Amino acid sequence: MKNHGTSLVSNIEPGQEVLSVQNISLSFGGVKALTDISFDLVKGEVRAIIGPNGAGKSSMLNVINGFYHPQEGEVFYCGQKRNAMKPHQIAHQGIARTFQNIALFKGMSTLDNIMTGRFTHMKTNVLQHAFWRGPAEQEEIENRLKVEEIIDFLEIQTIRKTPVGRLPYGLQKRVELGRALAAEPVLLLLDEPMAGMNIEEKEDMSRFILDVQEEFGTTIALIEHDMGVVMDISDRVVVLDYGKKIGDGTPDEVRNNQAVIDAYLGVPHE
Amino acid sequence: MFYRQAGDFKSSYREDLQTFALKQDRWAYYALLVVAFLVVPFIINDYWASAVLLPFLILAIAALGLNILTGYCGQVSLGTGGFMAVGAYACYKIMTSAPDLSIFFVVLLSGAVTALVGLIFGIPSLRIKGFYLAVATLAAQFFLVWLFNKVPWFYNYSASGQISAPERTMFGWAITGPNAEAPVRYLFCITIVVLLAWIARNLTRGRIGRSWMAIRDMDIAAEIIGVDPLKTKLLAFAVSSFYIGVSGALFFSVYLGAVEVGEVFGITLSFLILFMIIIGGLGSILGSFIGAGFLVLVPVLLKNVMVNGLGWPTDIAAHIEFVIVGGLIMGFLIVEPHGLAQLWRLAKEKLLLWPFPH
Amino acid sequence: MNSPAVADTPDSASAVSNSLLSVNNIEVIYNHVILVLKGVSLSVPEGGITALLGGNGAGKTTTLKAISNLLHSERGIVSKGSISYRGQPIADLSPEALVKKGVIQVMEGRHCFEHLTVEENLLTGAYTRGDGKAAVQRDLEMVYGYFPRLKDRRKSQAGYTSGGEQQMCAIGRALMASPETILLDEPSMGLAPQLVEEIFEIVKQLNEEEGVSFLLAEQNTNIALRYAHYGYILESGRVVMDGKASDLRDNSDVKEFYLGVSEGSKRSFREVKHYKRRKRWLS
Amino acid sequence: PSLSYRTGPYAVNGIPYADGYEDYLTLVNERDGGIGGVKAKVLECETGYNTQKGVECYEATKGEGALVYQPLSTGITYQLIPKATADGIPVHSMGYGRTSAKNGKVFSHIFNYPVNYWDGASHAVNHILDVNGGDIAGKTIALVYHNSAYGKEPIRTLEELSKKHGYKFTPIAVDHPGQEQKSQWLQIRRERPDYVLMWGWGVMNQVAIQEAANIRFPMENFIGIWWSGSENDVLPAGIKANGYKALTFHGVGSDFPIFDDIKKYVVDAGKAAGAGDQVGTVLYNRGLYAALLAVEAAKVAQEIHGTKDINAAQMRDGMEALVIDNAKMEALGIPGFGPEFSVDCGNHGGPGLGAVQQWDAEAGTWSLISDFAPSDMDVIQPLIDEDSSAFATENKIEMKECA
Amino acid sequence: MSPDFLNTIEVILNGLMAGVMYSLVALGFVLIFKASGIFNYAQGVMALFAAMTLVGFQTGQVPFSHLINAVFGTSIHSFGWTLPAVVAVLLTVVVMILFAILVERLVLKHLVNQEPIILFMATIGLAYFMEGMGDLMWGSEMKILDVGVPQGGSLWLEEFTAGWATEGSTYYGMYIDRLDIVATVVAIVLVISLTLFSQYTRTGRALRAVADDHQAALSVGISLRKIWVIVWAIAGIVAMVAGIMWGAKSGVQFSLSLIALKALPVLILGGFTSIPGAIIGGLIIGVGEKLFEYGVGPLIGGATENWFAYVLALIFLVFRPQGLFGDKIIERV
Ligand SMILES: Nc1ncnc2c1ncn2[C@@H]1O[C@H](COP(=O)(O)OP(=O)(O)OP(=O)(O)O)[C@@H](O)[C@H]1O
Ligand SMILES: Nc1ncnc2c1ncn2[C@@H]1O[C@H](COP(=O)(O)OP(=O)(O)OP(=O)(O)O)[C@@H](O)[C@H]1O
Ligand SMILES: [Mg+2]
Ligand SMILES: [Mg+2]
Repeated sequence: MKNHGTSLVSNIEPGQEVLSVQNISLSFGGVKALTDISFDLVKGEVRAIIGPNGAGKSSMLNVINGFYHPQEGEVFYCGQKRNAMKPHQIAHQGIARTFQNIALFKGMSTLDNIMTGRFTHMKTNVLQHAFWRGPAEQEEIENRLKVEEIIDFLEIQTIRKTPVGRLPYGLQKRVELGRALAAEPVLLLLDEPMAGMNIEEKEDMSRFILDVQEEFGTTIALIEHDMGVVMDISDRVVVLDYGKKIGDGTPDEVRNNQAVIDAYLGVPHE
Repeated sequence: MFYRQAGDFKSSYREDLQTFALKQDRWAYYALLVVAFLVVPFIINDYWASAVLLPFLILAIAALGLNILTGYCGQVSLGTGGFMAVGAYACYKIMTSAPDLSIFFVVLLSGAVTALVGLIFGIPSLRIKGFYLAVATLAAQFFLVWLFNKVPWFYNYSASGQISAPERTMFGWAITGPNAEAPVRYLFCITIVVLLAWIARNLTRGRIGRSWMAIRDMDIAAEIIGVDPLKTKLLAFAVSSFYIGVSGALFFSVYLGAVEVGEVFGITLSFLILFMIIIGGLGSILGSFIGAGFLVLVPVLLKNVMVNGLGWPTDIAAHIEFVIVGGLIMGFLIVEPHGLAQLWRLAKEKLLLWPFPH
Repeated sequence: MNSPAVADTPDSASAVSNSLLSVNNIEVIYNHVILVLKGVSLSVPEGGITALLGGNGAGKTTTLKAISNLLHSERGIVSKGSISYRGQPIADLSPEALVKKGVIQVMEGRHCFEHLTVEENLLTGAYTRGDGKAAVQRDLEMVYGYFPRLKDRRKSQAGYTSGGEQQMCAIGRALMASPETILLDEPSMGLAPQLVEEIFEIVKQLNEEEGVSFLLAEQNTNIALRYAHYGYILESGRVVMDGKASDLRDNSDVKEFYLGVSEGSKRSFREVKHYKRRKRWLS
Repeated sequence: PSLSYRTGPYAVNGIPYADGYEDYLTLVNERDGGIGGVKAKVLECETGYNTQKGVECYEATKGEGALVYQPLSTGITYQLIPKATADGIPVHSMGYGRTSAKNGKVFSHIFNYPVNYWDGASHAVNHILDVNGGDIAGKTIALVYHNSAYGKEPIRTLEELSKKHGYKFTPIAVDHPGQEQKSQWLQIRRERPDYVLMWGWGVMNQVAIQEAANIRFPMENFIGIWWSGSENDVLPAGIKANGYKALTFHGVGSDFPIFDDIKKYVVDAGKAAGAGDQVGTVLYNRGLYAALLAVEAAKVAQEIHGTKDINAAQMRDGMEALVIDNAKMEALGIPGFGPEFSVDCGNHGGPGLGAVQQWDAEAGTWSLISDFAPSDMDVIQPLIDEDSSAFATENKIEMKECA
Repeated sequence: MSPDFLNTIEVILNGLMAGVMYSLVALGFVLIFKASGIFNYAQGVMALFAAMTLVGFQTGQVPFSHLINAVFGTSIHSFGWTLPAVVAVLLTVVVMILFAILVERLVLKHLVNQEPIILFMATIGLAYFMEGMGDLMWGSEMKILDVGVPQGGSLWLEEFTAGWATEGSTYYGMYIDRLDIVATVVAIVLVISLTLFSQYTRTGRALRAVADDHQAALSVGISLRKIWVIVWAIAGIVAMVAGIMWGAKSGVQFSLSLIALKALPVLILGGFTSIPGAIIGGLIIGVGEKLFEYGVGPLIGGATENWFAYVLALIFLVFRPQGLFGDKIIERV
């Protein structure tokens, strides 16, 4: 059940670099979304990316998982330079993500949505599926077990069979996290996973994120506007502003960085 | 009121993966099969077979196929007629060049040929989406029909360009040709239908089906999750075309017996099949059947009522039929945009909750 | 009642008591079968800021949509109860008639017109207005004043702007209608902290200077209660608690569950180990 | 039964035909009290020119003791050929359907008298020969045809004939439905063929005649098949269509005694199938003629079998022994309305006599400009034999022996 | 100039003109799509219906006469008047506006916020309904439509160009149908005014907003119902224009509704949302299919126009999935 991503990373020790981006520049027509950005993610950390609206955070994630192709700069994954790849190939390398504007499959149930997360782990072919009994069913059941674990973990048992379109916003975000987790990724990209949640739910969500990090050693890139959350749960923080990197370091360092305060935080956050 | 699901007690995931989760459903289904195989053949007459049951079964296969492509994978296609023509002509060519091959395999092979053709026409779907794709599939529709009409090889150089199905038998029973008996043709079709429906169900309940639905619901997200859009869409095109091809082959060989491509497999047929799945329910196996049944039966019914029952002139009856069918389509969409199958599901949900309203 | 930290909040909720918008015991059913609101009543006083709080799926969005008559297009219906605005029932009004009356909703999840430019988006907000181009232009400048970022991106299609920019665009669009009541659904979602403050400052400013009334659904309880005058807490389709904002802020349950403060000090997100706590009033 | 189509793309043509068919049978029932005393019944069934509905119609009506089918669509005819044969019910496809069905040795239950498409092709060429004093070597003849099985029918014959007569033949296809024919007519305008033939159907006819008028192609050199020669086809082009010719195999106008009867017994009695305004139009007459031939065949059958209440098999025999001569037509009130012909066991198509009619736009009438003349059987017969024997082999049909 | 060259020019010119005729139909589609995201399958039938109504008024036909006669055994057919073309056109415009109101009331209103395919399907139902209704009202026999649009080749042009060919060759001068010239003028006027309307007016902006997001449009106070009535009425009138132009050629009969099929490739090539795109797309398709039929057609048996138009559009789409001028399909996460 190992995917290629996992095998690539298996020889990476905690503390070593999983992914780094170097001198990334990206623009759309006249809009410069990212200018010369470099930073890295080391194995097992929670790396927050913060910055004002339109700073280029989401675009950064899109570069990492191959949806945007930067005009300049390189992405190194597990120490190797990554060639131009399609997003689905990158997914198979063990990078999963959630989206800022929820991107669940609206017509499917929670269970099916999370099952799609297992896609990179499933191998049976059409013919086997056509006749179901045998390998196809076997594989479905095995993966179902994993998914049920995730469902238990995220405490969404009761909505297992509900079409996700009917769920409230916050639960949808949770299901989306479940879908990303189901891929058992090496690197998990979270784009504002806690937007639209109240404190209690944010606490739960933080808990899930930390648990994933601790239990599976997953590396996490997190975009979030709630400074309380960011400062509490991240190990290191990158700050973007107008497509440029203006700060990088531990939460404490960033918090006291004047450029960051001016551009984003406004007042020094306690 | 006896429609009850006694809690969600499933002791294994295998049970949870079953097609019919409820016992009642399962029994109803078995009963239906028994009736279809053991009762209907004995009471069927030519009229019922030719006017209702055969077209229903055969078009249901096409509807299944289109539903896989459109309902599950989200790629709207208006080329169904053209692909059915591929199935029909493949069937004709195989029948005439390999007279000894069992008709069953001829039909399956025709499906396979169509799958290949569908694959080719599926390639643009990687770039073209939505209604743009729908309209673009008309290219297939018109081109294929033109091709079968233009190239004499396809109709074995016959003077008129029509193809007629020669007699082929299975287990000594004539399946095609003028001597085929209604019950035999019916049994042949229903066997294939049940087989294909079962396969469709299998394909859509697991990994493959989910990858289709993922592409349908949000292709970008699907790709980021690891679904290869090209492969997935092409697979959907191929599988769907297989079904449609089989349906075309049966339509020609078992049902009509003789076919002129432009007239039978024209764009009207493409639309008819599309109606079936939308009225029945996109992304629903059951819906394909309900839709096909509805659109085959209603016109026949209306006609019988108005012309034979009320004695109206045939043309006025036909016009009124148009008005009614059009009105019904709109009416159903207003009542339940997700099709008759969804209506049925909601009704069941209500029954499950009975007697509490919510 | 005011705690010193929020001394700037005008404690005027009690002063404005004549109810502008009142919702009486409504039930909402989706798709004929899913009962979502089970009798919600609330009232928004003229010139007040009323907060609607509650967890995911509590029914905040549904309540707002019920008020602005947008449920119909989601196959939902108000099956019981009544809603009135300025004493008149509004259940039968079309959404646009309601906008003409001055009630406008900012929908959750942005909902910008993707293919229109940011500026065109803002201008559609002024669709119902009949007070001339000049006034519209003035308001447009006002919105750009609030959100300079939008001015930068005015010519780009809204579909290509960032999440936060879309959120600003949606809020700005509603302001363009120069409404007298705004239903705000999670305005803070996806906005940078600075901006969140700014938005609430705008709310406050509009409220105080222009007399606009607000009903805002918000997850960010902390800030919502800082700016609101009155609050309702919704759980599973029922109002479980309501009161003056300042009272709610001091309520220990609210503190624990909505403000993230336990035993007087703010909890750290890292420390929360147990995520299976029950809300006392539900058990 | 008559399978009709009063809806769909070809309703325009289907309506008058069906009216004519029905009115004649009404007349027979009203005036004569039926065929030999037995009331005839028309089971009209709407197909909308749709093959699938055709099947439904066939199955729906065959149980009701159908004597003969008029499928009125080439597609449906093809489909009924094996079926009806198996069921023992004769099919009469008059001026359409499968040409080689003329060979009664192979197609025992299919009749296509009095003419077929290959005859038509030959008639057209014969007419051109007549006009040119018998020599058309070096002339060009273009064929504008509906790109379907139907439209392609005459190509083989015209090719064979061009070998014989030395004209140059250019087929020009028009795709269904044929609303846009610019390219085709520009091509004609460029190449200036001496004659243009047309195998068109539905809207294609109207547009073609309009376009021909637009490029000022001499109308008298433009000849359509009988399905391209109704009032509907020429009317939209107005006065410009004057002089357009079309083939036919029956009389035009309502100048026959029978129409007085129709008026008296049917229209004035309020029993007309349609609005009554179609009486005397080309397609109405054709429908009427089809019905008339059916009634005559039934009479023959009654005679042969000595029973009034004939069944389908007996009807078939009647059709196979049908003889129409001038005396009979005279007696029926349609003197000279159609060609004289007879059907026999080996020849289900008659001698293939046809005429040419021309449109007078001023008067708004068609008139016959030639006698019913035979086609070039030397060329056609081998084609028929070839095609029918191919069908026989493919379907393992034993050729019937004919005396 | 060699006749071959001139012939090619002629083919191109005629292609352009044919393209304009397609555009007339495509315009109606674009309008409705732009304003509501609905792919209106019924556009072709609307053209037919409008043309039938127009002829019906002009010749004083009694609506539903067949039905009335069948049910009551009467035989009424005509009021016995003939109306001048202008009056009949105006009356038809009124009918199309009523039609728009009815469609909105009875159908669209109930389908707010549904997926595009559902709305599409509803328009198919509508097409069926109108097809039957049109026939019931006016009968399905062919009708002659004459509102005084000139037809036939332009003699002036023919004579003017006849001398252009090189000496000694037979060249008959260039052929252009006057009907096409009229159509071109009408189309240009329509396109310019509709573009101005949708791009620069408040209502135009609202139209585009509605197409993007029904709910959001409602929430800012745009009355979907009003917008829809406006748009369907305009589309109905455009359909009438198309019906007049096409009907003049072929008579008014069922096949008129099939012109929609000729408009679809134009539509995808130009882009569903672009009014000028409908014209440019039409021109490209017109020229493309005519040249192909002229150059390649004879080699492969002709009658290629139907599919070639689609294939041509398909080729363009592969490079520009939203058509030449359509709004870009926004793909973001
Ligand atoms: N596909 C695109 N085309 C054009 N512009 C784009 C595109 N994607 C992003 N942008 C622009 O790039 C800038 C950065 O966008 P991005 O979504 O990365 O911001 P962000 O940091 O995630 O902001 P937020 O916190 O508001 O989500 C924005 O100004 C946005 O409008
Ligand atoms: N269209 C719909 N069909 C069926 N159920 C729905 C629909 N919309 C919402 N619901 C259900 O209604 C309940 C309330 O949802 P609502 O969106 O009002 O909650 P909310 O308080 O706004 O939550 P959040 O803070 O997450 O936005 C949820 O349980 C949800 O599942
Ligand atoms: Mg973002
Ligand atoms: Mg909400």
